[in-house]
Amino acid sequence: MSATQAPPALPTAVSPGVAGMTPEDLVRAYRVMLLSRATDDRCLSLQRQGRIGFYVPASGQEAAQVGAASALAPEDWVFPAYRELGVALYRGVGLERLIDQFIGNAGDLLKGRQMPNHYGYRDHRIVVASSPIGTQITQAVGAALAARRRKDSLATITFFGDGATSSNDFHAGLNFAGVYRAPTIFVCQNNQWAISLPREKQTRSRTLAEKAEAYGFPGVVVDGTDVEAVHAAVADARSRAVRGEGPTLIEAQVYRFGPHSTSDDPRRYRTDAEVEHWKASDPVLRLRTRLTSLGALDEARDAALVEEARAAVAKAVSAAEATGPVDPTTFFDDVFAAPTPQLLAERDEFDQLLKDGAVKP
Amino acid sequence: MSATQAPPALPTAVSPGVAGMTPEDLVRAYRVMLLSRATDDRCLSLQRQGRIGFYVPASGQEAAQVGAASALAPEDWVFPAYRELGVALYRGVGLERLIDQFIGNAGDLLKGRQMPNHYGYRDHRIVVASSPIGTQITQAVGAALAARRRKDSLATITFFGDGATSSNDFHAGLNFAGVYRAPTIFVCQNNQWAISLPREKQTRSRTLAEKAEAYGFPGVVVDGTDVEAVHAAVADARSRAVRGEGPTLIEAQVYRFGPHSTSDDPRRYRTDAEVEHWKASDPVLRLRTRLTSLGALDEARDAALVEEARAAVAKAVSAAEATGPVDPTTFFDDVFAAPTPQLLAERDEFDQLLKDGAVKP
Amino acid sequence: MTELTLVQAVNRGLQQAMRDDPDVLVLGEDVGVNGGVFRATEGLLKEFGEDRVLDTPLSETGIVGTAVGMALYGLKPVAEIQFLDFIYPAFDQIVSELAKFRYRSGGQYPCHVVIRTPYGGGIKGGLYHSQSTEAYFAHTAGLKVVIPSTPADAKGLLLTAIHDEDPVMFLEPKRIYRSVTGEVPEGDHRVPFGKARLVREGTDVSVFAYGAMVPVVTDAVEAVAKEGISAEVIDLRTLVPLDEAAILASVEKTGRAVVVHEAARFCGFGAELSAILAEKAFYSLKAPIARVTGYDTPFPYALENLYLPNVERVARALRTTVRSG
Amino acid sequence: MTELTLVQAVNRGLQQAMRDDPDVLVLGEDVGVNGGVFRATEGLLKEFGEDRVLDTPLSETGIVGTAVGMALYGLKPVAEIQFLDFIYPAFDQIVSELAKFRYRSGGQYPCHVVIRTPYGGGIKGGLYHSQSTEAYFAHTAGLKVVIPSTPADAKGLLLTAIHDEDPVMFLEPKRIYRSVTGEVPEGDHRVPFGKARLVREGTDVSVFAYGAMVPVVTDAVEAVAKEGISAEVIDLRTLVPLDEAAILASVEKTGRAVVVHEAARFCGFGAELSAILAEKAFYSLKAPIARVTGYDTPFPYALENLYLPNVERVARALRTTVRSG
Ligand SMILES: Cc1ncc(C[n+]2csc(CCOP(=O)(O)OP(=O)(O)O)c2C)c(N)n1
Ligand SMILES: Cc1ncc(C[n+]2csc(CCOP(=O)(O)OP(=O)(O)O)c2C)c(N)n1
Ligand SMILES: [Mg+2]
Ligand SMILES: [Mg+2]
Repeated sequence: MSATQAPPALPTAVSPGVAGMTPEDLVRAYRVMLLSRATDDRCLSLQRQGRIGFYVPASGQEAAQVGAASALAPEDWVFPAYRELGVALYRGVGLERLIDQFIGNAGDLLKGRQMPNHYGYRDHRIVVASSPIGTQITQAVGAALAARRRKDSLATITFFGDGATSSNDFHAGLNFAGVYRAPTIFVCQNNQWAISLPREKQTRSRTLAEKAEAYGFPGVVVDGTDVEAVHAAVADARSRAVRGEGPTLIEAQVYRFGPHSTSDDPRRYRTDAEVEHWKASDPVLRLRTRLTSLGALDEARDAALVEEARAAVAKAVSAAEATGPVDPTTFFDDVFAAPTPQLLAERDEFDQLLKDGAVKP
Repeated sequence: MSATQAPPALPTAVSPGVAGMTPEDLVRAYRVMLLSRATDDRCLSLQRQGRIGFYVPASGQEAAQVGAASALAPEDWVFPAYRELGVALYRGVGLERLIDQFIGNAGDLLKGRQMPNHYGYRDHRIVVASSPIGTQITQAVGAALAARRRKDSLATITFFGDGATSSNDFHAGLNFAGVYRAPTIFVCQNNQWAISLPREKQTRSRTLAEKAEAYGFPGVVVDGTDVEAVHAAVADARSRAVRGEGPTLIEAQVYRFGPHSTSDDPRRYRTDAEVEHWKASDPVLRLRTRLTSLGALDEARDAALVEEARAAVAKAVSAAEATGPVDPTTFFDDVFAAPTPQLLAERDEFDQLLKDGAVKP
Repeated sequence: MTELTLVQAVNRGLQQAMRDDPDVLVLGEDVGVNGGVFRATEGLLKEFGEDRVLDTPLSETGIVGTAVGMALYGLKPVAEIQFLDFIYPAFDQIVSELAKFRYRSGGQYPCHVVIRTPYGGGIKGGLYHSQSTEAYFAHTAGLKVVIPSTPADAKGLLLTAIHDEDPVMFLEPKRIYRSVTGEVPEGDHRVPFGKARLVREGTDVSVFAYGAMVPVVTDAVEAVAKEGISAEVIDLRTLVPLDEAAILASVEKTGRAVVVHEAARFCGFGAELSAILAEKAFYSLKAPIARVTGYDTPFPYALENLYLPNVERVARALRTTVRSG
Repeated sequence: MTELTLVQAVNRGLQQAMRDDPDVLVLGEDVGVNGGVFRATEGLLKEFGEDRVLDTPLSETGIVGTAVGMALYGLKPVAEIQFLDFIYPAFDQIVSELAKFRYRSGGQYPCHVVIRTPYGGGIKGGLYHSQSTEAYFAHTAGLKVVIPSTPADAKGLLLTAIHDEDPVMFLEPKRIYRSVTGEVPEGDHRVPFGKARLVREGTDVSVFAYGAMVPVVTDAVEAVAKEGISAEVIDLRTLVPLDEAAILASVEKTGRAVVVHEAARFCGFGAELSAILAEKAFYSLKAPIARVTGYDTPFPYALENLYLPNVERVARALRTTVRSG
């Protein structure tokens, strides 16, 4: 499939035994998707204004993320890449906490150590993201095997992009998952681009989902702009996983509406027409239409929800910007459980420099 | 398939357009296979006697190796693992040259730098092997692309084991080959074991050949104990490659009769019965039977050929053992095209130690 | 001569080499249509075509493994790794294969690949867009390691690298990709390997640096000059081969040494410089050898200015070293 | 106490840890049915079952990535890499992930994996079954690096490693896996990290070594003792954390230092020791610091005895160092 063409008709992976989403579920999902979109819009402008340093937008991929998150149990472990805002929000990570991370301030649980979007929250069973592509994939398999060894009935889920299917960890992770029948759900958000490389130059396989066959387990393609379709596919994969039937690869076909990150200029490699084409299946609009047709939403309520999201973002940003900077004395913490003598000596040197004003944050 | 069971009935990949092997071709292949087997037998005993340090036998895999080599053109480049004795012999690498390498003596073109079996001969377009599993696979793709850029009409071929299908380079190499339609032939000698790990614990895919689908090109399974079947599959893959139709993965099903290497004790992980079972399809015996049925071989001629091989090995071993040790003054050569000042200083130190007898080879 | 930024100089170097030698080609992630995420390969696809400018799938294993195969065949591939932090999927190909091909084949198979990659901090890149791990490569026999600090050197060392016969790790200080500009000679400008650059002469102390630390050191030296300290600044340019003669000569003259790099201290490249001096210039040394470096922590995001050696840290080390002994 | 070889001591350490703590498990290539290619995991599959002794597919990326995930969940995986030379496919997981999890998560996600792997030369292993690249790991913030040289330490340091809270690279000197035997305490014997072992007291010169070089150094020191040279031998045991106090105290006493390792010299671990001494023991030093190391070439097969430091090379360095200054 060329990224410049329409997405193909997709076999949606709904399996009969899996409960669908109720209208209430869909409204909940919609609110999270609105919040995700509003966060993107605001953060892109914060970045342009120099108020945060960098940003990775999720717009266009909200249904895939929220649909997947809504099919999980709270005890499931999530191994994200860097673009899964919808998952974090759905699992209840506070928006202010996230903005704290984007700023890297004193409220940031990660102590200002990582670039924006590279977060993780143990309380929400979201493992902390890193930049190297694909590395979370094998880790998700390891955690799944550990859970099984502990007799914890849960699944692990990992998110990654179309580009990540070329990574070493994709190959190793899916192979180990196949061999050990790990209770892991692999969600590939195929957003058609890995920075400037279109999907069809990433690999010559017909779909990304079919790569699962090389590891002896099923792969399914799902319309990632349809929150219910994604929910169903993930719910199905999850029940297979916890029943001991092994892993599943889900390819959610989506499109990245914005730049790869705020460092990227997508007009260098793709046309506006292509973007417009895909915006016709904007997942937020699709869900709005669906909710309206279900009678669960009207224009007034929708406007209120949109405003609710905007206001929540504005509030979180204000609060986060009012929070002080990260404390430099945390600099040497967490390299090890306890600092080594070498680190203590470096810390002394560092403290002196700070005290003398020879270095400034 | 369990390594303890019979191999399945295999779809043999003979394509109509490809010329088969004439009786003369088969006799040539047979002689190389006998020579390979005789080398194995002799070297295993040389190793037991401490006359060489280590050895990796190829027994059981001769038809796969010779069948593949016989389908190549001299200008094709070979990227082997460490077990492809049959390929080296078929391409005319002198036996004495090989034994020189096993000993690491003054006749060794590699200057005694590598363990036995890790050879390579530029004149024969055999790239020098290394131990890390799989690394030759991406390299074969790179060379193929380079040849295409130079407009050289040839293919590259790379050999690797069932275990190597789990390596990073398998994934990257096959993916790049698919994307760029590289003229590369991937030959996986599935000998059922990666040291002590049986094939079915290496990966859960039904066959190894089908992994090619994940990269968008064909994979075929071939009976690797049948020299003609392998020849046909490789010849077919080669013509596709040079016609610009891209890569092929060939899974040659074989069995390793001996230990993984002389450091290995296979009785720790597999039964004698399994070995015996597979010996029924000993590739040397199969070809003997075939040649006999073609009228190209009788008992007397066969005995003569066996003796010819034995004698050739004996001669090469004697010559190689009479060759002096590798020259220590070569120690610092070939780190770079020309030694750096640091290396020159180390060489001075080294020369002094040698001169003083403070170090001995 | 043209006034260029460092990244423009890299770009001109690539263009020059590709114009002069049809065997030179470029491969990596986003190097073609996008012109590289730092624009180092801008314009190359248009001028030289898909055949010589390969946008690759997302696999550093594949990029380097493919480049190795191309080099074995006789081409001169220049592989771009988008950030040094992302080179590790290719580490096996680099240390096990690329570095050892010539040696392990007894000289039959030279393998000349240039791996270009931006490295270092100062761009608010956090843990994974900031690291300086040149010591890994300098410790690996068979690799040359080059780090330019000026636009002219960026072009001149890159052209030397591309026409060299050995594998070269070409580390580009991304922090000064655009902040540093300078005159760059036109044409096939070459700067030899193994010749350090004397940035500034001095008599009291020798300072050794490379890459993005060179401007920091220069500023620090200017600052302490006002206090009467005369520091000699040497830009190493190539860590392998190292210009040991220049290093030893300088310390024999000054008797004091400060080593500056942004990489973590423990087992960093500065340790090797100290070790060489402690062995071969021992009798000239009048004071302890100081190291001003990054700390032995992962690279932090919000506090990166506390991690990186700055002018004041270097100046303090210069003062202490000159006053000691 | 039982008399064991070094590899047997490793085996007993694993067994002990697995008996004491159900969270401990072992994974790697050929570790189960085959008991490990060096038999370090012999008997474990039988005693603890497939659930805790995982024979893995041939992927170091998979082994370490899986172990990292297990550790995040709370288990204590001990991953075996068959030879240190084959660790590079896992290098990204080690340096980018394992080493940085605790830091990058602000302490939320500790990640305690022990990676055991045989390293070093002396078994006629050529380029790829002989290397000593401990410096790569020592340079990586967030990793502890442990190298035992006796059976008792092998067990004691391994048990400390398994019950530590940080990632540990546990490098086993395969050359002395069977050639060295010694008394090994029964039970949960622990040897603390960061405490060097004083192998032999001396007054004229300090020798620092670890792993398979310790017996070589001991022999050399005995040889020169006959010539009246009194050398102090310190076995570092853990490179990270390093017992800097012991190192400095020794050199403050002797005034002279020789560093021995089989790894390549340039940017090897010895450079860090030299640098520490040149900075912190400068005024005690009476002679240049000597390094006796492998050379900056790939590791050769037929000529490995010329590559590895031997008794005579160490003895010569001791003589020169004691006579200098
Ligand atoms: C190992 C590695 N190589 C390169 C990069 C630089 N990089 C960051 S994101 C990206 C593209 C990722 O594409 P995909 O997996 O499709 O995810 P998406 O960004 O589209 O969500 C690249 C090449 C990286 N982070 N890690
Ligand atoms: C990266 C790497 N990991 C581990 C090893 C150790 N090792 C050597 S051969 C081997 C098994 C290879 O199996 P396979 O690919 O099936 O080839 P075969 O030996 O059966 O021909 C292993 C694990 C290695 N050489 N390289
Ligand atoms: Mg993508
Ligand atoms: Mg095999």
